[in-house]
Amino acid sequence: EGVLRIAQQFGTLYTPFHVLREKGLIEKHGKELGIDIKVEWIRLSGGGAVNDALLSGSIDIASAGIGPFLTIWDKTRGTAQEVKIVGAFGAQPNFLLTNNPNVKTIKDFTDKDKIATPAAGVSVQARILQMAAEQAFGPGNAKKLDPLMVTLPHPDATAALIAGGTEITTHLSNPPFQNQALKDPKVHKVFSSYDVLGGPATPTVAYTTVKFRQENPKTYKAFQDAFAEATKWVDENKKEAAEIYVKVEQSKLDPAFIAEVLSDPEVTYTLVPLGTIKFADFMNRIGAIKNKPTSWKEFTFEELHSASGS
Amino acid sequence: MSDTTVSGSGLADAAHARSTETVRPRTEAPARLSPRAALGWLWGFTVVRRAVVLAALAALWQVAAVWQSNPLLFPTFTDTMSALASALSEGDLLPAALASLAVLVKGYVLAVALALVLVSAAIAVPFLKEVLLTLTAMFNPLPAIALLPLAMLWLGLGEASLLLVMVHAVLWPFALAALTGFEQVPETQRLVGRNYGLKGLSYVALILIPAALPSLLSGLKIAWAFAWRTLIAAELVFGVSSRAGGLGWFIYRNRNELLTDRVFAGLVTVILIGLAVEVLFRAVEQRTVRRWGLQR
Amino acid sequence: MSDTTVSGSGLADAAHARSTETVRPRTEAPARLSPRAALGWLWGFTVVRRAVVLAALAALWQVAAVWQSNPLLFPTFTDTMSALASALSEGDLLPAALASLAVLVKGYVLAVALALVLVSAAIAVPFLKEVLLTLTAMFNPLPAIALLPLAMLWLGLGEASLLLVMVHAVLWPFALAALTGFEQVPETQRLVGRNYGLKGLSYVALILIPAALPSLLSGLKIAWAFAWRTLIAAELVFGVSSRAGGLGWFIYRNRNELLTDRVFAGLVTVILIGLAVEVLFRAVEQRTVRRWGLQR
Amino acid sequence: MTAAVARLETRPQILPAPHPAQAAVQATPVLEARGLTLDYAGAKGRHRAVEDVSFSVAAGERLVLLGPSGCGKSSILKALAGFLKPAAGTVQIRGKAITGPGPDRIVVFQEFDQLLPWKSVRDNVAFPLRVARKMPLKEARARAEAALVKVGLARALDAYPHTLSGGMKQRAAIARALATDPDVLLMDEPFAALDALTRRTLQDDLLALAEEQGFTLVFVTHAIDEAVLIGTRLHLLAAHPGRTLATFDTAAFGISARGTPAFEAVVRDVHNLIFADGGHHV
Amino acid sequence: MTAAVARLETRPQILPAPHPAQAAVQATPVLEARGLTLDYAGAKGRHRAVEDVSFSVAAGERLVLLGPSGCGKSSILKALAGFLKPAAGTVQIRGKAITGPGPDRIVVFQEFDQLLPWKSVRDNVAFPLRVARKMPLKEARARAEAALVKVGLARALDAYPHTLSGGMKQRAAIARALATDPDVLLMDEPFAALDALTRRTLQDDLLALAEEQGFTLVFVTHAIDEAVLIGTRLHLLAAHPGRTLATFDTAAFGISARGTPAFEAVVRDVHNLIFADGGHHV
Ligand SMILES: Nc1ncnc2c1ncn2[C@@H]1O[C@H](COP(=O)(O)OP(=O)(O)OP(=O)(O)O)[C@@H](O)[C@H]1O
Ligand SMILES: Nc1ncnc2c1ncn2[C@@H]1O[C@H](COP(=O)(O)OP(=O)(O)OP(=O)(O)O)[C@@H](O)[C@H]1O
Ligand SMILES: [Mg+2]
Ligand SMILES: [Mg+2]
Repeated sequence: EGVLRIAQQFGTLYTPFHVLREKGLIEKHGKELGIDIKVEWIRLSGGGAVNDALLSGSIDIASAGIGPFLTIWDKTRGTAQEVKIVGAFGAQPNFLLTNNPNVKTIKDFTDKDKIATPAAGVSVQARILQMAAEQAFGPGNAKKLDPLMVTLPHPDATAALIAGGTEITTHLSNPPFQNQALKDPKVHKVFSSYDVLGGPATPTVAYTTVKFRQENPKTYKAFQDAFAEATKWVDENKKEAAEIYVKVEQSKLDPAFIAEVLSDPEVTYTLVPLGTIKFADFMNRIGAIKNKPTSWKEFTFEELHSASGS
Repeated sequence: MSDTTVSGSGLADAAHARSTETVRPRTEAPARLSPRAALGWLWGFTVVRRAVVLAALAALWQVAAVWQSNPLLFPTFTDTMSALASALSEGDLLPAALASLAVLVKGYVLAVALALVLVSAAIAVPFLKEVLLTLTAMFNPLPAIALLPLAMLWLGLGEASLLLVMVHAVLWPFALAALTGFEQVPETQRLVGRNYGLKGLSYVALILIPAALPSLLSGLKIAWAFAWRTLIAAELVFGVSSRAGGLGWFIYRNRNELLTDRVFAGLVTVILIGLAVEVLFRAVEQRTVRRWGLQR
Repeated sequence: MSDTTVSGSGLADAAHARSTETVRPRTEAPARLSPRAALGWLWGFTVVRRAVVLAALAALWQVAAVWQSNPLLFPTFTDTMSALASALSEGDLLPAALASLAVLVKGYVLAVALALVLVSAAIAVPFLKEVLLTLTAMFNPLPAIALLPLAMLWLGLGEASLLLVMVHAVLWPFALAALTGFEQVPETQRLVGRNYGLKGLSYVALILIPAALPSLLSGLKIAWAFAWRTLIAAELVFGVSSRAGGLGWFIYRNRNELLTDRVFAGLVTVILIGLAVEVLFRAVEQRTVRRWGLQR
Repeated sequence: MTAAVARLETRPQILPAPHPAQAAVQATPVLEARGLTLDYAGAKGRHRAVEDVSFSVAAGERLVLLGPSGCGKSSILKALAGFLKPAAGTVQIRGKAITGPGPDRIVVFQEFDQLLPWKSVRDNVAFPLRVARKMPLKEARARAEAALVKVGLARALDAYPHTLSGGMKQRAAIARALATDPDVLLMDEPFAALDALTRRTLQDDLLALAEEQGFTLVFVTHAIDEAVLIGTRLHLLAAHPGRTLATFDTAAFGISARGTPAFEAVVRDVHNLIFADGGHHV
Repeated sequence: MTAAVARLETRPQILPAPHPAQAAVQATPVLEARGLTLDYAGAKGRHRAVEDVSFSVAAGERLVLLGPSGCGKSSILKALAGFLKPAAGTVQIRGKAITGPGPDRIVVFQEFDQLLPWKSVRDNVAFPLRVARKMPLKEARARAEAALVKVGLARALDAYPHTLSGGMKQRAAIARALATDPDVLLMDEPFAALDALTRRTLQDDLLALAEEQGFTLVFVTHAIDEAVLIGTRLHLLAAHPGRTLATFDTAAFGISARGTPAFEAVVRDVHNLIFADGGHHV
């Protein structure tokens, strides 16, 4: 109790955490519950590193994509290290973008096109593409586009897409990179992850171990409340949230642009996971996880169960 | 080890430590052995000593892992071995390892050849040496990540870029080791070569390379290790279309799926290949620099 | 360059190439200079030659970048310089560079000291040498990623883990270079040390280290470069607790915001530090191994 | 044979080893080799360098090893210094087996690279004083300078070894050994690279120092006149493998004897003994 | 001075350089040094090793450089070999300035480490035959073996240099030089590490070979009798810096002269001349 180590990754997705941090919300909610909480922020990059940090007990709250989360949930289920979702970072779409004018649908790709995703084959983005492939080409064809996939981090892929002149013609992107890329007239959208998952989806979640919640109920509650408050605040104050993001991140990006990203009508701010069960089903079907959850509630903490997630 | 039992100080030390013992036996087993003597005799074989070291490390690993009891982060030795066995039998690991090795050897040979050319030029022309040293000082500390955009622009994705990154990893350190080696060649041997009219390439090949062989071999070993490190890291970040993954990809994929025992199986494969290469280097050293008395 | 103008073959080469020229001037300018002679005189200074090399590289970069005209992937030299200037003036870059340097130096010193201890032990006891060589062969090719889970498990996040990864990066290659250097020390010098009763540490410090200094310096240079490479890569994965990010984080952050000119500014900083360290190494070499005739 | 040769044995008499207690009563020799055999292990098995060589050197004696190139003189010296372990037989110092090198037996090696390249000539000479005699820096340097002036290297005090000529290197090594004020001195062809004049001066200096300090000396040379001059005893060796050929007592010939007819006569005797083996190659 | 000394100049006569056309008419000397001055650049400025030395060696002549340790003998030899560039004056071979080393002038160095450690003794000797004389491997090896047998190294053909004794290394180097059948041979104290017997045999061999092949020789030694025996002319040098002291014509003394009273007399003359400088250190 009283100490909270939070791992945060890079990007506008995590704006609620920026707000949380800047406004001292955890400390505030801690005080309301009668404890002083010392918060430590740790920057990590990549779901693998975040999972390792959580498993080794180096952090208490992890934040990563739904893919890495489901992986660790699958592996720790029923053990002392079992993890569950505390809350999601809102629903945000991932776009498949291309600068190849001939590509209108996913069926138009040829061998000349290379599709960049982070961690080809295993990242959230790669899974989305595989789901799209399954839907387009029929069951069993989930990996049909895998040969076109190449591993490239978002910034490099975005730069390649905008700049042109490389083999990378397509990118399954992420905010704010997709917002940046779409500003370029040469780049257009092929599909959104919302199309694939059949509605809004939360690609990123915050999670912790069941054990931590049991052993630190007050700290956990303070975080949960603060996270909820921050998410709500972001939803209501996008412009100020953008400024906070720029300040905390010491970003060189224009706050107006961040505000634009945050105000995207497709983005909704909610702690409740959306589209996750579909994702989990898919991962189970292709063998990436062994457990098949029957409901999204199986891998989230009770606090969220009253809401209608998916 | 030197093949001279009477190699000066080394022997003197040994004599200090156990002046009553006889010289360590090498090939012929004593006709009749006490159990202790038999152990001593076995101990005389490098293979045996190696095996003991490896077994001790494995035991240490097992104990640490069991004690830590966190299989998702640190699987036991036995778990890793069974994962290795299953990965091998599933035909997953071997092609990955071979794919990596193929790229590795290509990049390594390319970089070493390039380094030798550059260093030879640097030896012949003082100004080029300055250029080489400047380039090395500049580029050697740069992480591969720095080359990514340029490699992509100019070489596209795929093997060419991977090779560029590997050459970058290997070229500079090996060039440094080779240059130092060449510059350490004793003056007299240099003069002998010149005296017989050797110049340019034949001077490098017939005098500098054999005379600097200890430094070159040490540079090759270091370079080999860095080729591996870079390849595995680069396969993750860069240039792998998901079809033809190498060992790095194997490790990364399994790490992403938290199949830690398989991750360690991949790492053990790297270690085993490293040991095999070390045996090779050792054999070369035994036949060259140690035989020639250039290195003890 | 050697400080002996008459250093055997080198001079003979020079004599071949321009037997009518006089020896390159070093300090005093001729009283009266033709423009050509003035250039030749300037050319005699290392600083000038360096500057010319760097300027040439910068020009090359500029031309390539302008021709490529793809600022998101490959900014021009001038853009990078202005980004560097603004990053410096905003007080962004310098703290990051200093933070990285602090960790770097710590890890480097730690690893080098550890390597010297291990190698000294290996030199004294043949069996330990075998152990060291086996360990090096095993661990040297392992990418840092392999250590990550264990580092986190045992040391948590933060500097300790970062140091572990850096020590891993530096320890093995430097140990290899040092071991080779020690084993190359001429037999007679070794015997002289023993004759005066030197043993253990004092033998290593007073005989082996100075005699093997060329190899040690080359090992230190290689190790330095790898410390940088590893640190920058590790800062991304290990991240940073609280605000204090290093140069790796600076690069990563700007890369994520597609500020490629600032990414390159970060890389240029790495390069500049590399050059500064090279100058330092050069000065040490000049005062030691070249002065002693151990290296040309 | 002239009368000047006090004792000449074509085969040395190997005395049975005295009982330890007895030996202690007699003056124990400073250095003693008994049945010394030295092997080098090569790629194709062992190579016998020295076989069954015995001698003993009493305190203050000067034993000269003389023999053809490759007969094992340097190897014997290295065994005495503690660098080589006998394959058979024993080497002892003051009755105790030699188990390793030490500053009680200072060695001048045959090789030119025995100076430490990273030290100036002065510091090279001061080095053993510092590490083996624990002398303060200033005193060691002063002493080094004096020794160097004596061997004619006053101009090269601050030079690094690689800038010296062959003979200068050897002289510096000699100065280094003599400056340590050694108890036992082992010298391997120290004057081989020196011109007649320098050599003569250094021979005189060495003998004067031996008189003065009374150190025990084992000296390797291939110059017969030098051997007769320096040694109180000559130990002649034959090659393949190194065996004892004969020993001579030459204690009678000091500096003053140089060039006397008796001196020349012994030189000629030894010469004839060596050359009697035939003019063929060794 | 005895009559045996044909010419003795306390200062050599430096003749004005002949006009090139004229020189071509006269027999051009094989090697010629005129006003040769050699400097080494050190940390503290230049160090003058040799100053204003002139000599010329005609085809088939054998010039011996004799002088105290550090007087610049090796430096002069290195200048002739093309390794050192004169600070002033010229060195010429057959009338052309020497600009670099080459296999037309085979050198035996003073250092023990001149054998290539990565080659067996046989291959060391065969090496220049292969690279400079372009001989087929088999022939080169056969020739190398013959040369090695001649210097008494028949037992060490397959040994690597680091397993040889000092004298054996030098003999191998001598064999290597002689096997190349050189036109011009530059030898730096080649016999310094050798015992009396071996040295004598090799001196005889060298002279016989010189008769037979008629090579031009520049030979550095510090042994006066060797100088008189080997040389057709002696060039005496003084040190600090190296200057010409005198030249002697000793062509009259061949192998057969060894030990004759006339021979001994010249040796004594040279000895006296050197030692006249005083018994003090150089
Ligand atoms: N390190 C070594 N390894 C193998 N054999 C060696 C080694 N050193 C010497 N030998 C051999 O031992 C024998 C004796 O060598 P040693 O150096 O003792 O001769 P030496 O009498 O000193 O000769 P020299 O007068 O030429 O110096 C030689 O046959 C030589 O080849
Ligand atoms: N590489 C060098 N750098 C600087 N000075 C040198 C170098 N080599 C020789 N010298 C100096 O040049 C002078 C002549 O040396 P050189 O080797 O020619 O003498 P030498 O006549 O061959 O002596 P020795 O008989 O002792 O071999 C000496 O004073 C020496 O210190
Ligand atoms: Mg010897
Ligand atoms: Mg010399």
